Amino acid sequence: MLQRELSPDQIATEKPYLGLGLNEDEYDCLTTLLGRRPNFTEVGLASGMWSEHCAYKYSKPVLKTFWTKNDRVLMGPGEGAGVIDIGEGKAVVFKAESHNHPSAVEPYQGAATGVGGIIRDIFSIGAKPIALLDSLAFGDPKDPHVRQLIDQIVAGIGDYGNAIGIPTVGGETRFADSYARNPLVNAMCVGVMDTDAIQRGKAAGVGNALIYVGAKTGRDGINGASFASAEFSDDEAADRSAVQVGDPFMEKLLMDACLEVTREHQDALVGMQDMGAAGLVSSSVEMAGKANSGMTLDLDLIPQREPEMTPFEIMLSESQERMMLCVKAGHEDEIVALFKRYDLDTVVCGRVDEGHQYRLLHRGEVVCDVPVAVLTDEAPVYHQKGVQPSRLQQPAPDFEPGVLSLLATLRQLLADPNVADKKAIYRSYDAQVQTNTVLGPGADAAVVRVRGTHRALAMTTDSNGRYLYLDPEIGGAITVAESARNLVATGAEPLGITDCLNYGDPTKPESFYSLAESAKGITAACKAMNTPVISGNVSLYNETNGEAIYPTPMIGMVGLIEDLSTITTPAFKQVRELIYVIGETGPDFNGSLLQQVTTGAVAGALAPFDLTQDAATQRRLLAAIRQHLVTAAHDVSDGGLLVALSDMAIAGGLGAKVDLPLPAGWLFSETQGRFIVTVAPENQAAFESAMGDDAHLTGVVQPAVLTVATNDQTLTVPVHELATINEEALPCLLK
Amino acid sequence: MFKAKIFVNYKPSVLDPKAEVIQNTLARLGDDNVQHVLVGKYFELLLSGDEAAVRAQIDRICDTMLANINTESYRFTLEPVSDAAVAE
Amino acid sequence: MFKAKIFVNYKPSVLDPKAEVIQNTLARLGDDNVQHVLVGKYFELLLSGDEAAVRAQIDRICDTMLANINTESYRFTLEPVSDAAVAE
Amino acid sequence: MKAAVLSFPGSNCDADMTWAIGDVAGQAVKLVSAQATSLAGFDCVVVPGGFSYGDYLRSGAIAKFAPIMPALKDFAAAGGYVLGVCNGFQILTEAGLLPGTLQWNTSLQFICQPTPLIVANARTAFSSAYSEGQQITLPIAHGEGNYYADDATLAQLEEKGQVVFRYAENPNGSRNDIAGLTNARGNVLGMMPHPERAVETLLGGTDGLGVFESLINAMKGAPADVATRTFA
Ligand SMILES: Nc1ncnc2c1ncn2[C@@H]1O[C@H](COP(=O)(O)OP(=O)(O)O)[C@@H](O)[C@H]1O
Ligand SMILES: [Mg+2]
Repeated sequence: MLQRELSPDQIATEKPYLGLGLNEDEYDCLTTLLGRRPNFTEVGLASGMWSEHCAYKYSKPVLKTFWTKNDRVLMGPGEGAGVIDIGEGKAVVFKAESHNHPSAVEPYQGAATGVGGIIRDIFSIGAKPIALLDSLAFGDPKDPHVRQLIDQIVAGIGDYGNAIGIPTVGGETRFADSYARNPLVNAMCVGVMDTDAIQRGKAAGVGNALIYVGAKTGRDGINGASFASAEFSDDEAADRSAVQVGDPFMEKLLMDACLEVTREHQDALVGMQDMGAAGLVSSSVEMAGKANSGMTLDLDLIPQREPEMTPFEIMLSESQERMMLCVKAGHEDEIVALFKRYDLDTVVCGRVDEGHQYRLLHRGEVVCDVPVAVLTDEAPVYHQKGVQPSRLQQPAPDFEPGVLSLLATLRQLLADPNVADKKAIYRSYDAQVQTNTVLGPGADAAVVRVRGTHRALAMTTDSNGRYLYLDPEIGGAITVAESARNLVATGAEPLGITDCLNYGDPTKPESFYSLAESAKGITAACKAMNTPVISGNVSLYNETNGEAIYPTPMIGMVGLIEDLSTITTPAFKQVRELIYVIGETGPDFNGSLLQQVTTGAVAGALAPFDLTQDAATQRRLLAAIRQHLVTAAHDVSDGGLLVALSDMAIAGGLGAKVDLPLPAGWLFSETQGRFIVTVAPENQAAFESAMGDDAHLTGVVQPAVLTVATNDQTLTVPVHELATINEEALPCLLK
Repeated sequence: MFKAKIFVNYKPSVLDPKAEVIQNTLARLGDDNVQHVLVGKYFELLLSGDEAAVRAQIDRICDTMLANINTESYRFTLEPVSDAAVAE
Repeated sequence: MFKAKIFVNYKPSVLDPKAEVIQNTLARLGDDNVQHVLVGKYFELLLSGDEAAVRAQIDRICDTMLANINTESYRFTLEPVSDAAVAE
Repeated sequence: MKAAVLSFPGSNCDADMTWAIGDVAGQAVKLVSAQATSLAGFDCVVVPGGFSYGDYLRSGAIAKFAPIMPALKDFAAAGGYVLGVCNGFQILTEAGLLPGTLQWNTSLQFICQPTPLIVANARTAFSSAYSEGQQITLPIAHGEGNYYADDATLAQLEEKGQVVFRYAENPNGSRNDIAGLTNARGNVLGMMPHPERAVETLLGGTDGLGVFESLINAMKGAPADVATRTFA
């Protein structure tokens, strides 16, 4: 795949850069910035650094519109991960990352290295990783290719987290045909640290050392950053050579060693960054860029796994489990000795220079000498114009469910893979290592205790491409609001979000429209929920043969629980407790799971919803939970009220007797802003006065049987029957 | 009836953490004359059918199940075996 | 310099969960002419030294590390290789 | 009780074990690197879970060559109490301190779930705080927990009462539903379920406390059948 060392003039005429993801205008721009024709290595570095993955050239104008700061944010987007103050001297650090393309090509290693990469982002800030979450989207599991993807991707995620010893505490798994050949594999990592130990990825101070540590550099994933930013076609097989392999054992050593450096050698450490997309070049040049420094690296010193690697290959390799540190001159030996104790390859491979040049030496020659800014700040930015897709200009008429059987429909939805119990997936994740997991997979959000404090963190990942397909702005807002509801249901106050923006080709105006519009919805909801965006990641070009996936922003949200005794789960607890529906129910069926399941597609206009009111309801409910007035809580999402009630019944092994004065079909409506909660009878008055008009008393918990009355139908079904349907659906589909 | 002996190995450019750990441990234990370690998988399958069909079948089974074509390559040999040998 | 080719296999009396799963999956996918599956491990080691010493060394490495003698047995072949071949 | 918790490169339940023994059970406990060569001064050694050396060859196969292992073998030979959990169990079998082997789960999948167990022998130093036949629930989290020993070994284990914990619902294919067993002398226990993950109500249960409580009693020289809860 390599075009070895064409001369600058040959590059100008033979244009090998086109195969590296740079177009002619970008090449010309590079030539202008340098005032000369770039050599082969320099072209390679620019192709990596100017890719969407590193430079966000299409998404930057959109990302700029995000709301990123409130009084709790200690560090926003721009570093490895964002940081939020959680009190008692501690901060939470989190970020999510997509590995869609690598996972489509090599599902096991693609997913594994996605997890490995996001973990490095967290400990590069100096935080101890305490939890992982994933967000997966697949096609129809009846398709054998999809089943194989699920199998391998789930194994890749599990094996990495299990081995390194970070619990995978939650996530989500969605199914829709649009992901059949382009699965979504997003991973999120959450860490905790002391607020006064935040580390940044910078290389400052002339003469200070650059230290390479970790795995040797091989010819794997070369130019992965520009590859990840390119779209698929079915004959991708040719590209399947230099797959990156994850080594969680190596990463555990690296993580423990780096945390020891940040804990015990703060005086020596200037900055630290992991080598992710565009490997050595991006980590080093970004560190120089953030400190406005110059830098020289000697490539002959870089530990190499294969002989005869070219500068291009060394700099753009995406070999995993590597970190770059900047260490004060004179402290090199102490840091190198520390890493050696962990049996890690460690070398001083360069120095911070005066000026602003980025210089690379290889076998006595200068193979790159460019201003740092050319690779960082001067990367092109494109201001695309969006065009509303035709399906949104004239939406189909509203979907009416018509006459349906409550029981048959409930069964159908409980067996749908989107609602089915996901134990078959998350059972292969160690959810408890580190012994802090209060709520693992199975609740609305995971809850992890923070050692050394009286607090816990709640966390969730959510996405819903169906809604965005119908309306990116409203859909974007729904995704954020639903995440917040998931946290509130456990008793947590939402703190902030990270995101993975999974979209199609941004050069297509219709795709770009979805990206830009959904950012508006996300921003509006973030403000309403008081959850700034502190980190995130963009994955564009999610297309197969020209067809884009549903626009799918994945929201990872973290919340704070200040009193461990207020942690709440969805399970019904006790017979005779009162059941309330919180929020209003309307005929909102466009984009619903019911529509998807009964018609095989989604269509129609998405109903707007009132973010302010949703946020107010959430605040009131959270206050009630914190006053111990609520014994169980669950948000109403996919499948509507009856599915949510069934979830609570199945989880608690108890039934319910409820009276919902609505048309039967409305029990599957997906109106936003709703919860179901239970309240002990003695707290009825206190709860009702806390919730005001939001709360509708609808029934009581009873043993074993779900009994539902509506305007036009009734339902009586043993809970164990529902449990069996829900539990057996996915294992059966995945067989 | 044929016996297929199938070898699945990592492609040379792919990092193999298993081999690394084994070689490092051997060196630490004094077996430092071991200069290279390759860790592969070995399968034996007994299959009935005619030879050309069986060859094609094994290729398919390797491509889809026994080997990960992204990171591994495979080779195999096929020997006829008598049914008596099979029963043993 | 020698190249040792080492095969580690389950003893016949031990049920191997991996082999079971592969055979069942093959049968389910229609490859029901596959009558037996053996899943083994294959190692290649490059070692310097004289032949008798290398043989004894490999026996020791297999007995203590590469094979689990409770459930597995091993066999190996040894071929001399030129140092040139090693460098390749 | 003064316990050593061994830490191999790749161990990842070492801190959890230290927390359970030290912070929850209130005992003296120290993390000891597998690079160390002495276990002098400890009453009890715990080999915790994780993926020692990546578990890349077979689980436990490389760990048995760690520098600490001769000291561990001496410690066990002298009658010292050794508890191996999960990867620790795998290491103890690989090192020959316990009979048998842990193979891949029959599903070939890693399984993490709360798992009901039956206490098969409550007369050991590791199980005296339970009663015989008692059902407890402990989390499992392993890919290779399928216990195998040949028929003769199995018969001997059963005859001598070396099986301490059995799965009430076998999750991994273990022969005779074995979840935990001791050596013939009774001073080394290996178990796949994680008692250190079941010591706090907040995290879903305290059924694992009995293992530590039993050890503390054994250390005191208390008769094995005394099952008083000394902490909660
Ligand atoms: N891929 C996954 N990894 C880990 N946990 C998962 C995964 N998929 C689903 N879960 C868990 O299953 C439960 C139900 O998921 P989901 O139906 O998406 O919940 P909700 O609708 O409340 O967001 C959650 O607790 C979630 O953490
Ligand atoms: Mg929920």
